[in-house]
Amino acid sequence: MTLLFVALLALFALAVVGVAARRSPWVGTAVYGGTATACGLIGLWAVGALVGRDGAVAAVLPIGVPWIGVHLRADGVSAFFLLVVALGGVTASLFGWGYERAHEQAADHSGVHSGGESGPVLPFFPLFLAGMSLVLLANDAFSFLVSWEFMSLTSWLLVLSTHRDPDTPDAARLYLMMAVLGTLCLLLAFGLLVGTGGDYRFDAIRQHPPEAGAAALVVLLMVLGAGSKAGLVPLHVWLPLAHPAAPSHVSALMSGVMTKVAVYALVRVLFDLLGEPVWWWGGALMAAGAVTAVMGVLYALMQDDVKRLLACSTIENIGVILIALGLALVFKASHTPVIAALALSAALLHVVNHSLFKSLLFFVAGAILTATGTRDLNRLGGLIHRMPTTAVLALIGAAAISALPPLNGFVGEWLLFQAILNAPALPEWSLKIGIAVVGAAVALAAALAAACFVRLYGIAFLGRPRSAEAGRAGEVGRAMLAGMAIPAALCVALGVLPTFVIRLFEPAVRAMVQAGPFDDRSYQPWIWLAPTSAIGNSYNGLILLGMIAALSVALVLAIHRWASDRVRRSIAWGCGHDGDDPAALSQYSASSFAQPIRRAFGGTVFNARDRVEMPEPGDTRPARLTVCWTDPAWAFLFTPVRRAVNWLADHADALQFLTIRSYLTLMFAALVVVLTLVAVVRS
Amino acid sequence: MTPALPTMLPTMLPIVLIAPLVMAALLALVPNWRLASWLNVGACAVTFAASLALFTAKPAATAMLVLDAFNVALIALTAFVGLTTAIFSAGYIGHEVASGTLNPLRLRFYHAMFQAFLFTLLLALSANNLGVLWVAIEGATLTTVLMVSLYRTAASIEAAWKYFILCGVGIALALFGTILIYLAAQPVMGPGLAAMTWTRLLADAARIEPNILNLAFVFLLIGYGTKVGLAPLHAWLPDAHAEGPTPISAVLSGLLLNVALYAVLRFKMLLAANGAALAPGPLLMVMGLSSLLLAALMLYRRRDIKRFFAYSSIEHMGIIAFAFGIGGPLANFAGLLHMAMHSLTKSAIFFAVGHAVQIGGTQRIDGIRGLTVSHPALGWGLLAGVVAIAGLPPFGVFMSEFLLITSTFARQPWLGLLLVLGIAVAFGALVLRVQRLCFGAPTGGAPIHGTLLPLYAHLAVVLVAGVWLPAPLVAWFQAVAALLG
Amino acid sequence: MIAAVIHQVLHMALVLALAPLLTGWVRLVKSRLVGRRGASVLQPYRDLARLLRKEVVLADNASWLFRSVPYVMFTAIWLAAGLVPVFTTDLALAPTGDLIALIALLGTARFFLALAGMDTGTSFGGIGSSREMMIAALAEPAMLMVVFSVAVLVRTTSLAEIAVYMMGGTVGLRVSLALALIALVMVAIAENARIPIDNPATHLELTMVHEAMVLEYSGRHLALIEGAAMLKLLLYAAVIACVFAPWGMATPTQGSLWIGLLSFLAKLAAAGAALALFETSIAKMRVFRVGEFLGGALLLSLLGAIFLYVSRGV
Amino acid sequence: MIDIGYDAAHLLGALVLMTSFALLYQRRLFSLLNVFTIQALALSGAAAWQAYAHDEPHLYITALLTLTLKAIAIPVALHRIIQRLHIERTVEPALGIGLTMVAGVSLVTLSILLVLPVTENATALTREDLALSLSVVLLGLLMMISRRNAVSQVVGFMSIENGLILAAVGVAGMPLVVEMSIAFSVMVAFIIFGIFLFQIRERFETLDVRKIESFRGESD
Repeated sequence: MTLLFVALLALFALAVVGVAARRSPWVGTAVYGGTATACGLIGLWAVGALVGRDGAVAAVLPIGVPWIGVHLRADGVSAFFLLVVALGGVTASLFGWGYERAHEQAADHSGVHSGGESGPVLPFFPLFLAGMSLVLLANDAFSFLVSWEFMSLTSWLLVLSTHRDPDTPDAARLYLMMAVLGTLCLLLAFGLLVGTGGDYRFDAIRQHPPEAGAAALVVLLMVLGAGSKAGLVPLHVWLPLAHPAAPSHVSALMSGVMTKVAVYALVRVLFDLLGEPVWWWGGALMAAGAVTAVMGVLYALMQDDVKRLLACSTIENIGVILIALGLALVFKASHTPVIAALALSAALLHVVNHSLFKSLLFFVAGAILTATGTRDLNRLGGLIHRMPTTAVLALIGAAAISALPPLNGFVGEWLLFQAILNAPALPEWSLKIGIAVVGAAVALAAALAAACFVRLYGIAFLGRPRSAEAGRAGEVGRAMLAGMAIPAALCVALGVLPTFVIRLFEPAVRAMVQAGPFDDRSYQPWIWLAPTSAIGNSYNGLILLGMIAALSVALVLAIHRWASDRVRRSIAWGCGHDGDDPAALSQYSASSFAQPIRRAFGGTVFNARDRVEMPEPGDTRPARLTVCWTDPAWAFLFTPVRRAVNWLADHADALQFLTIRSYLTLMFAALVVVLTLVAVVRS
Repeated sequence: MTPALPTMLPTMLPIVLIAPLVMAALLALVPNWRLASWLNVGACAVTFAASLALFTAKPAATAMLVLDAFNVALIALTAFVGLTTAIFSAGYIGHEVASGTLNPLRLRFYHAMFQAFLFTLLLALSANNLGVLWVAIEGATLTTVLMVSLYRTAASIEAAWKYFILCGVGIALALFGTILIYLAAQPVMGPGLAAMTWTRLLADAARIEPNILNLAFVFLLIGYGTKVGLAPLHAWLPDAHAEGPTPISAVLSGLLLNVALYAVLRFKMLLAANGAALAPGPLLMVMGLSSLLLAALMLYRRRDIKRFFAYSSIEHMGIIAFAFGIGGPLANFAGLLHMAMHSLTKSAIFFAVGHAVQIGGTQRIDGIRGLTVSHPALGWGLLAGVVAIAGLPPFGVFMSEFLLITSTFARQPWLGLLLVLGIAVAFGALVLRVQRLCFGAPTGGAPIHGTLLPLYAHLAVVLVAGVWLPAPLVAWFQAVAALLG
Repeated sequence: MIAAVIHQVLHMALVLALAPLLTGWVRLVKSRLVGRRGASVLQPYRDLARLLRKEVVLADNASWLFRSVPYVMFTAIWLAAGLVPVFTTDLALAPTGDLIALIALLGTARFFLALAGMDTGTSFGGIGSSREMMIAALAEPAMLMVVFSVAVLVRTTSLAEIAVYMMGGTVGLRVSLALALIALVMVAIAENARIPIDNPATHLELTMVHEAMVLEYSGRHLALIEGAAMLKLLLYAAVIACVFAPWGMATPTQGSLWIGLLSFLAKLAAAGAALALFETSIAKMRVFRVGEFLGGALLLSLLGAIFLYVSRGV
Repeated sequence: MIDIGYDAAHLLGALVLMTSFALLYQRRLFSLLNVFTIQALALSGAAAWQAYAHDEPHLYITALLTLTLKAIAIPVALHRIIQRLHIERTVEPALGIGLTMVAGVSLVTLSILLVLPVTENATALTREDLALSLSVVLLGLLMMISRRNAVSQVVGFMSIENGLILAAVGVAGMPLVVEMSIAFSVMVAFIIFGIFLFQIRERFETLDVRKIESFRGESD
């Protein structure tokens, strides 16, 4: 634990450095380097804790709520999530260092002073990481919520570092608002968990779990509270706005890591603090997850902004994780802990997977932004020629998030399906049938995600440049590439050797569902992923990768040996276009790529409409296609709420402009009413 | 028949009270405003030092004065905010004189009134006699009315007039309540001072006629509640905050509201100790919630920055009143903590707002933008203040709101929901405004007059309190929380 | 173990060898059904050979991705085909991946092909890619739901285990299996770009899906892609045969390889004939009606999964 | 002795209450001031009678203060202000006179309802006194909110204070502190009112509160 404390204190100290030395040229290097080191230490500690399996370690600090103190405890779950945070922290620091330097240089070149352009990132970056780590360590309600809110606060400030962008203030405001609403829900939930005694320790809550009604309410509030942070539909609206608004390495942390902290909150409360679960908790979680997964990916398909698209895709992945959590809960409630362990393993594996490839993809978005200055898909294109290394790494990320074997995304999906296929073991009919539907939703989301990332990669990296900036782009610096390469390598490694990771976080799973995913197997060959439950199901990423590599190489050699190997370059055939239109307007754009899917799904869900403005024959103006769609979450939830508050505020405002006599009348009325009440109550 | 009460406190309490009183008289005679402003600081420093010395004393109560767990922290808090406000004021009036808004004669009056106001507040806090308490609060009203109208602008006169009329009526009602308390206590305790003395009343509370206590509490709540700024009695508060000098806004929000609430709480203790009287909790809860919800909504349409934060004070007074209304050791503790934290935070915000208004040359929120860019120290200070008042960690308000919300929801879910709703609505408005104030393209580049030390001193205290509370303070608050029922 | 490896190698070679034959067979039957004589069943072999000999004409701005996709795609589909037992369930690669992995491998192939379609920056590639991904978005879940129905019955997703179980004959006729079969056939039609979803013979721009994506390919690259498409057709036929009609297949403990092989050839012939019959008797639908067709498949497969519980409390 | 004491106190208290009602239906400023003078006189009498009946000499001071300040000084000063500032001599009621009277009667009923059941231990005199003073306070408030004219609001405010004094003198042994504070507050109140009246005159050319209120706090 000492190592952990040192690392956390270092993060706080780095924030101070970031403030105190903000003028000095080496401060970026110091803060990002320090943060990477501290996160590395945290990660090492977490791995040590998971490998050592020496149970939970705890500490009490004499601060916080006076009669409670701050309780910290790290068990398997905490250690696992700490590892996720640390991984994200290391890569984001590395990438962020390069990213900020690149942006400073760009600002120096263009003659605009960077200091006036954006707000500070350095002090809040380590604090954000520290906040997330503390959430994972907290072992009493107060420290949990303080850290939770601190995490929101620092990330809000990080979003606001781009406050000169026209979109940022609204995004930041919505973000903080939703974050605080979520925290208030969590406050209420913990209020119920703690009861009236004021003993905020998790240990005390564990000993006295609430009775059924209160527990149900806690579940609801947790889903709302943690869900709003994770991006549960329809509470996701802030996410596609706020995540992209932050600098890219922060976006990566927010999307890749912070949403996982919300998942941790759900795991901690639903699996640990609430005691024995009831089956419908999991059912509700799965239903919410299914809606979130499908809606999230549909949102992503509608976006033209690279980072916004990635943020929407985060919503989808959170949905998948929630489905897995729900399954685990359902199986735990039905006393089949081994299958629950399988589902929970799927959830946790997807947590680490998503944190990896989403960080990677946000870094890619940052690299694109650095190289081209735009995030608009419709202004990109052809980057594979100008940013070759980034393009390879981005391809790994896109393939991984599309759940393609032999990468890591597929392993998570595979495990999840293995758990889903065990639905017949459940006693509840509604669940059996419901899980089939949820399975369809997962499959749909996965397939749509593949479409979404074909679109992202195809539009941004392939084809011809759609703007001069995209045509001039160049490869980004080494630090940024390294920041991208680490998660990309891990994506491959996890896909090929998933068993290692699943074994690594087995203590976490065991702590939550009291079983491991491989418990029924007496013998577990190390490279085969063959969990419990069904006969013969197994998967081997290593052999798959080996076979693909071997067959491909054999194929290439064979064809080049025995068939033709001549190549001639020519212009692409463009149906009469000579392939020389400089604006590359004849290419498919981001909107046109999404059109078939928009036609198939968007019409009902988003009320999406394509409007074509076709000029008269002879008119030389180009035809225009405009796509308009409405977000149901806004249309049916947030806009009405906003209108209601505005309406009330407008009407309450009359009270500011009354005459003194009217105010006296109010006072008099209050007095008379209260006196009458007293008279009535007494008689 | 009554044991003789010691007539003198062998402590620093007299110094705490006498220093401002003497200085009030003295400052009325000092023509040099620069000297006066530093004398003002000096006097406050003496008062604050003396108030710190009170921590170690355990004096018995006299007929007029008392020092107990309830008021000792509040006295120190008042003296501290008085000191920091005096420091802030020194820089603030420098700018006002430079811009020709105030002349030396008015400043003489201002400084004298400042000390007189502090005296009345400290007297009210340390009073052991209902009459003295009432006189002190009346005095506080009068001095602040005069200071609110200091600028002699049409708006400030109107605000002061509104303030005076509403609080005048309120104070009259409070006096009626005080008389009723005496009326209830007199048959039990006999005529004379004893029936108006806190410590005695509290000791004999169980024997006092509960029906008159009820009646009395209604008048006291409406009366002093007007000064607390509880809806629907709050109308004076936003205007008085907005139109007076900013140091006065800081002490109004930071101190006067607290002292008025302190008075209400003293009487609530009496009712709690009586046992047979109607529980005043529901009344406080209703007024607290309505203040919270109303102020939260009002925040959205405010264009004047000081009025905006004045409504935020109403909101927080609502939260505090609600906390004491729902009662119980946790909620009462939260309420006391919130009182202290709000006092420090809100006055810090007003310090920052004072500087921001002087820089921008306007009180309109639209006219102030991008403070973190143009004046980083001020902008981040203001941001930290608003973040703190919005109830975000790691500041102290978070801890009190945490304790309050968690304990409320377990007991009264619906009330907990309303409370959370109000906080959320208010939060929306706060974020909306603070982002515009602190971020975006800056509007003003004028330098800051005076030091930001008071702002950061308050923020530091609030920050520390958010993560660590000293044990004696906790013990005091817990003792009072138990008494409040 | 050694036997399994030998079987696997044989199996891989067999599917590679048979794939063009199946395509040729389908074309021949189609021709005969519409009254043409049609080309020989061996014509696809000749086509591929010719393409392999030709030079590749690459678009100016084609990237390395464009050039490597044919190999990746072919490998992925070949590997996927290697996972489906055709004449014996005793395959070395069987535990490497199950039905889900198979679907994902096909997804990988599609993913890269769609990317390749966008690489040259022409509008046709984009049309093809976007439509292909839309079709896949519905076809893939439908296929997974079929897997779900089958797996719930059999308690496994391993194709070898499914085949063994189905041969056991304890399953009997089931509504859900029928629904799943229909859904799977619909998916197979869509995935292999057959009528009514797509027309493998057309090059009419506005209706193309698969052909639009590969429009820029030529020479050996095109040969690989065509070969992969043929493999995919064979693969689907094999999957349907393996799950719904595994009879005759050898297992590690019993059955003859020769019988397995012969029965597989017979099944292929039947499947090809059925496909040809179906294609000639139906018209191609508009691209945007494809969603309804596949949505129907998805619903059918979901219904199949739900019917499982109705017909017998599994 | 006690009966007489009771009756006299009752009588004087009732007179104060009656004048409160009378204040409510005055339409002219000067007659308003006259009625207020009568109220102050009655109050002063009540205080003096209590001082005599209960042998509490300090109440004589209260009586004297009330007499000099409220019965003489303030009415005279207000007269002069009205004349000097050429204030409209008629009072514009915000609430109809009839309605005001109905409200007044309801308030008195409420006071009696509140006081009668609750003071079983107190003497009858105290109870009476309390009911009366509560009514006077509430009627004073009613007066303040039912008039638009600043002078009548001042009168209403002072009528509340009269109710307070009536209550204070009715309770046996109330320490002097309170009366002093009342006197103090009345004096200060008057001074401040005076300042305001002048400044309001300076700024708004009228004493009508409505005009002041048209100036809104939220300028934009």
